[in-house]
Amino acid sequence: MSQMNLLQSINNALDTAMAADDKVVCFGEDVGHFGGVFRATSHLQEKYGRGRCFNTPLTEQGIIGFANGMASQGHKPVAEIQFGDYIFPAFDQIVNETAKFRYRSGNEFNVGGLTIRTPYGGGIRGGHYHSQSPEAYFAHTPGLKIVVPRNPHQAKGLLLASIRDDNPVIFFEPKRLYRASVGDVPEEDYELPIGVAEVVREGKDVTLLAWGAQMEIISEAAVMAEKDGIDCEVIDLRSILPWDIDTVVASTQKTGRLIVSHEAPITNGFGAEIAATVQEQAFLYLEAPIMRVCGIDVPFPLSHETEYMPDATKVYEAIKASVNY
Amino acid sequence: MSQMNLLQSINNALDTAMAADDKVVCFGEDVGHFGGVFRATSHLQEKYGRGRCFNTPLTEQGIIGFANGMASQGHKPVAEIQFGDYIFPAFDQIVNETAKFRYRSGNEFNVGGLTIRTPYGGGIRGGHYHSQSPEAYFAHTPGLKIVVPRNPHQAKGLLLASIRDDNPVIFFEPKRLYRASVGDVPEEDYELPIGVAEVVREGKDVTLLAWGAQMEIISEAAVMAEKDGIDCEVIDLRSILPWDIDTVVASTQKTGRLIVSHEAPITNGFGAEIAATVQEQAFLYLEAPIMRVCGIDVPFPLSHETEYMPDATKVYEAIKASVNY
Amino acid sequence: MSKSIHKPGFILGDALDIPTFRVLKQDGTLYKGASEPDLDKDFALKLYDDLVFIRVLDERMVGAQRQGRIPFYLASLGEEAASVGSAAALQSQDMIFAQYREQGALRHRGFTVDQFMDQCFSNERDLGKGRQMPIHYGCKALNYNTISSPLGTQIPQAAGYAYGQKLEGLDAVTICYFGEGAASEGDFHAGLNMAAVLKSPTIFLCRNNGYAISTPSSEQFLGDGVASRGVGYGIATLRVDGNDLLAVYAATQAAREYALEHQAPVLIEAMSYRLGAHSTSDDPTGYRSKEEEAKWAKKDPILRYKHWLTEKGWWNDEEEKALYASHRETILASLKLAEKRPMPKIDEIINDVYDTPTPQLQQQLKQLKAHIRKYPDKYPKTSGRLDA
Amino acid sequence: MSKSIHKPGFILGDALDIPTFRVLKQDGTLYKGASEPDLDKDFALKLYDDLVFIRVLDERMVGAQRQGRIPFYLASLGEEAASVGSAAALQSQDMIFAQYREQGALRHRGFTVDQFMDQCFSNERDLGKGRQMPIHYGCKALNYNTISSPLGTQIPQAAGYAYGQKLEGLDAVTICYFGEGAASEGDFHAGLNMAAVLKSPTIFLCRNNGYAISTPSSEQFLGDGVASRGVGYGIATLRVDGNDLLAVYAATQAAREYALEHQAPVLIEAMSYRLGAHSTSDDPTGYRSKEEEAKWAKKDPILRYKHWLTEKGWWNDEEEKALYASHRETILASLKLAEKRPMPKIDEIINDVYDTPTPQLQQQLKQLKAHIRKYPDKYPKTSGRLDA
Ligand SMILES: Cc1ncc(C[n+]2csc(CCOP(=O)(O)OP(=O)(O)O)c2C)c(N)n1
Ligand SMILES: Cc1ncc(C[n+]2csc(CCOP(=O)(O)OP(=O)(O)O)c2C)c(N)n1
Ligand SMILES: [Mg+2]
Ligand SMILES: [Mg+2]
Repeated sequence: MSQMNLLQSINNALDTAMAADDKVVCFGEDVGHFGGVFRATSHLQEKYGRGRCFNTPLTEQGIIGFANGMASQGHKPVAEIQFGDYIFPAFDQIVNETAKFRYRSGNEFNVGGLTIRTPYGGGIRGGHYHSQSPEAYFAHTPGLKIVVPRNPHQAKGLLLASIRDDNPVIFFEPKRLYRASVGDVPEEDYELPIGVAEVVREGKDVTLLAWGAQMEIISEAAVMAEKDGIDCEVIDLRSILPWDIDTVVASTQKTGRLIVSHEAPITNGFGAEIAATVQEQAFLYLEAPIMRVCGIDVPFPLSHETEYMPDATKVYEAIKASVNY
Repeated sequence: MSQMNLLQSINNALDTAMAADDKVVCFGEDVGHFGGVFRATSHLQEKYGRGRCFNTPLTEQGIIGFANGMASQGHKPVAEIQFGDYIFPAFDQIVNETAKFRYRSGNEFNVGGLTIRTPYGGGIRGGHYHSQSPEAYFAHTPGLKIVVPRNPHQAKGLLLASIRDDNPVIFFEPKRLYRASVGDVPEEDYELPIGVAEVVREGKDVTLLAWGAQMEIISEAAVMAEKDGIDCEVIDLRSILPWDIDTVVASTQKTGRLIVSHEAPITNGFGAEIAATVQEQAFLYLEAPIMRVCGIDVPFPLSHETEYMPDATKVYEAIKASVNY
Repeated sequence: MSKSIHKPGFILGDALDIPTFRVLKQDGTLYKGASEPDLDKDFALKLYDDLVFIRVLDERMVGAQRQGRIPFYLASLGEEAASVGSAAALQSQDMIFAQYREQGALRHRGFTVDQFMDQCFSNERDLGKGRQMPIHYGCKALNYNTISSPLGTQIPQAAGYAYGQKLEGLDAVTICYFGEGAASEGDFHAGLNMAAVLKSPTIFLCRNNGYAISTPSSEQFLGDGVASRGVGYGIATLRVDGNDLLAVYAATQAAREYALEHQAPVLIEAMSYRLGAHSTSDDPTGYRSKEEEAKWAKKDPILRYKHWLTEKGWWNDEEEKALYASHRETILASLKLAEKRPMPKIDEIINDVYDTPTPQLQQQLKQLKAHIRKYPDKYPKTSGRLDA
Repeated sequence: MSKSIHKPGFILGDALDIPTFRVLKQDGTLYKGASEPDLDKDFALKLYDDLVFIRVLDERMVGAQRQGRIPFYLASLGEEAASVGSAAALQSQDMIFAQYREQGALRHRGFTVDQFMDQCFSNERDLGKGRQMPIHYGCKALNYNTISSPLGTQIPQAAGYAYGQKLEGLDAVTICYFGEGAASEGDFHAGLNMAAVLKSPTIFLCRNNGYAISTPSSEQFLGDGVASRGVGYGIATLRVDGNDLLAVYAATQAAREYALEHQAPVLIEAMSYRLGAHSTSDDPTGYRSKEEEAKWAKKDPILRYKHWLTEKGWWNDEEEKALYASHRETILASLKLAEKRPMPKIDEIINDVYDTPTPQLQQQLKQLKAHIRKYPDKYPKTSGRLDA
């Protein structure tokens, strides 16, 4: 075990993966010599050579196109998109190509080796274009897996699992936590399961559900609610696609109440899918409507970031509203 | 009034808009001399010249980038994307640029004049890449409006409103109905409201909600259910963004039951947002969970298209399940 | 560092005037100064067989689409030499990324008549499991990456594929075909620039056939065609007469050598003409003249190659008739069988979305099957075989 | 039709060797054969004022970021001549689409010191209503389209904007600035090709400053820089010394004339060097040498221009000191006021998403305000002014 921050644990996971399998290759803008603008790929070029860790030209569609090709050839590319906000030029390569590669070819070819890493989320005073949480844009796409870790330990285990999963995975990294989140991380190689949620706190009154950086917020709200005698169950979804319906439904059936929280705008965010599915599968158990505490329907604002954020007080108010419904 | 099919009504709307306002300009791949691969822009180049109706090079990101620029200059570009399946290379221009142009500039600049027209949907034996219904990908994006007509009369009125609306609008055209849907269309200039749903059939037992080509399907299911004595209310949402929450909630409160149907895969489709919102706003009125009859979570398949489609029998079964819940 | 000038002066689009490499005249004789690539008789005849097979196949399948037997088809009429000639210069370990009009390359690699038919009829033997429209072929065993409709996406993919081959130290390149229309996509720019900078041994072969559906190349780009862009990327570039099989063959052979030796990409622009409609959904009379078509029909690449074979004494009229007749027969026989084969079973609707179906997908399939059981007549093609 | 060759031969990346247009030597004298553009004394001094203002502003704001007063800043150190010199050759009706390192062009157009400050401090007077990070300026009155972070997106937009101007028959062009890194984006390809084919009077000005954050241009592209791509698009192209204000001015003037006369685009590649960090988030010591930086520091474009002014007898040391002092003072005074101004009211969070807020947005604002009222201490910057 060592103490690592989230960035270090990601760097460590990449190092572990590259050491274990020479098919693993890391690239993206500024990823090579410099080690990435956040330094997630630090020292990998030194260790594994320019062939396996390198800068690309500044073209996200090219990065993912190139990665799709490498993956279909049998490599395991780990492509970095510098900010989640800049993943959209690669949207066609991801949604029309990556996601459909195996299906359309009848499994003659696949890009299962591909992992796309990208920092997402607010809290760094980054405004419109350094703050978005684009997971829901991909969640409507069969063929992709989507994973979001909440802390350094989770990050290493989930990233190793993503790289080795025989399906393309988009791995969203909560950049607000890159240096802020520090914890014990095993030095050895380990994987955490994709598609499985984790109940991080058991409770009986209300289920709180989130992923990534938002886990801190709902956990804080759970503590606030505890003082009012409300006992929250807190779940980290961890994977957006495929998502662990059973765990979430079971918890909701137990508590009768579900609150989902994400930073992205509320309309058609992934909270919508969760609410739609759970109201169907837990209908007779619900004692209050499923509530969503999310960003409002505006581009991510700079000066009103504090107001925009689905913070702990907002989640706490929703908990009370749910209990008092 | 004349009898027109859906394509003719769209062509007529474009003609009407271009005649009324010389700031309206139409372009896209094969849109010029040839009039588009579906012929929606037939004869417009002859009538209005090559300056106002023209072919572009084969680049969707360029088409929308160019259109954003023209719109910010004060023109009203009507850009065609040849198939909805090919809109993804333009995703960045739409989601990061079009949608945020006004907000990010504090209203110094806007692209309110922009309309993006694109055919969508299955039913033409088109497989993965000529069948998708991508509306939900855009529905998570504040700043966009999204409109889908169900027949020729609606198409003309909604397209004219979209072109003149001072916000960017994506106008999805149900290509399966291009020639199949024929009806009376006024020759004169008229507009239908954006953001307002239409109750096309009143009923008291179950609310059925859809848009575009799927309206035929749910209407057929309503007729099937009628034979069982089930009285369905049928609503055409017409606008996906902004959507008419009040009408849908009011109807659901009345009937106590809601079934939403769309062709796109179910997970995080726009049906998710509708179910999430309505379960919250009509919670105490619901007598059954809100149900979604949608595509399954696979790329649009060619040979199993019939099986994939959320057809009338599937909607009919959902109606019975809802009533018998 | 570039040299200095002290008066502002523009470099214009005609600064490069890239010549066209030609070997064969239309009458089958060689241009002065040209030399024949080294093709032995058997191989030369095999190439002719490929050309004729594709021409007959295209004709037959356009017919099948008109009869409503398949929903769509897309012919390569007039462009057969570009794909057959280039594929012939490659090795079987070289990967092919095609656009959709390169059935010639696939045939050359050994795709069987049944495989073509099974794909076009989306039946249960289709390697693609009936999931894509006709002509979206793919075959792992033949190193032919499955075709995808969105244009240009294969271009950076090919660069990445070749990079992977290079990392493994393989004696192999990747060829990437695309039209001059697709070359306007952003992915073209990304793919060529990345291949150049990252030194991927990729042969980019642009089929410039004058049109992208109705859009003539004059409305697609200015400048000196697609070839002139190669120079901007620092990519070795060559323009070739795409209707001249021998020139295409020699050019591709040179390109392969160059790519391997320099571990770097090459761009070939093959000048040709789409003699037929864009696809069975298209009617070119709306956008071009019969005269223009007739002018190009005279440059038929198959005839040109046949004249060369005849000149060499390797071919005669009798063999010609027999070859066409035999291909017609094989193709028709295969077609009749393929259209009777059942479509893939309903279980295939959820396979291959992931490596193994997720619980959600299994649930969705279960519900779908239950529904089909309730309404078997609505789903005649699958309802009879739900449990088989 | 292009000429024929009969042996396969590649055209290589060095086929075009595009020269660099220079007027001024570093010592302020002219190159032999060069001639001065026609700048009168007042205008020449106004340009110097612009250059110095920007240099002082950048220095001050980098400091403000270090002190934690603003979250981010991005300087144009070493590249001031490229934006000031080009903007100076335009007319006020010409639209500017910038990347983010062209504060010089904006200053030249008349953006005030307070306007710069209000944007950087995201206060209620910011024209952009505090919604974007510092340096994302925009100003309708000055025809400066608001800057957007996603790279390259402005390139096809500029082509479309210019096309709109052309349709209206205006005596105006659009200039579009971008870095050599951004030129790798697909939008670059789309924008230049569309401008060429659709004949948009657009001046594409690439600032080639050697780096895209840490990535040197040698890992961005091969070939002869960005200029050589222009030829491939059939666009009139010119390379200029970006540290030579007079050359940039003359080149842009020629480009504007060309664009209007031919109703067609022009590509200018301005060769320069980013003397400072990429932004306040960056530290270049991780990826380049002090020697390299020192070499370029000697080519300082502001010094070069000052030497020219001095040579002409238009400038002296006293004026120099006074100018720096006065800009420092004005900027500091403005900064202090700007940082005290309140941020935009909370209502602005929903304005301008659409032309008028939708009912949903109004509802969301209402709920947000109610929440802020409940927790005023959590939202100190807006809670005091909810109803004002
Ligand atoms: C991204 C994308 N946009 C549009 C289309 C529709 N489309 C199919 S083929 C075609 C023309 C392609 O022309 P070209 O690349 O020159 O190839 P050719 O058909 O001439 O062989 C178009 C526009 C598509 N398939 N993909
Ligand atoms: C689409 C996109 N990808 C990545 C980034 C992150 N980014 C910001 S600036 C930059 C480098 C730009 O280099 P260049 O275009 O040469 O301009 P310069 O900074 O040198 O002026 C990068 C990669 C971005 N803003 N947008
Ligand atoms: Mg073509
Ligand atoms: Mg740069």
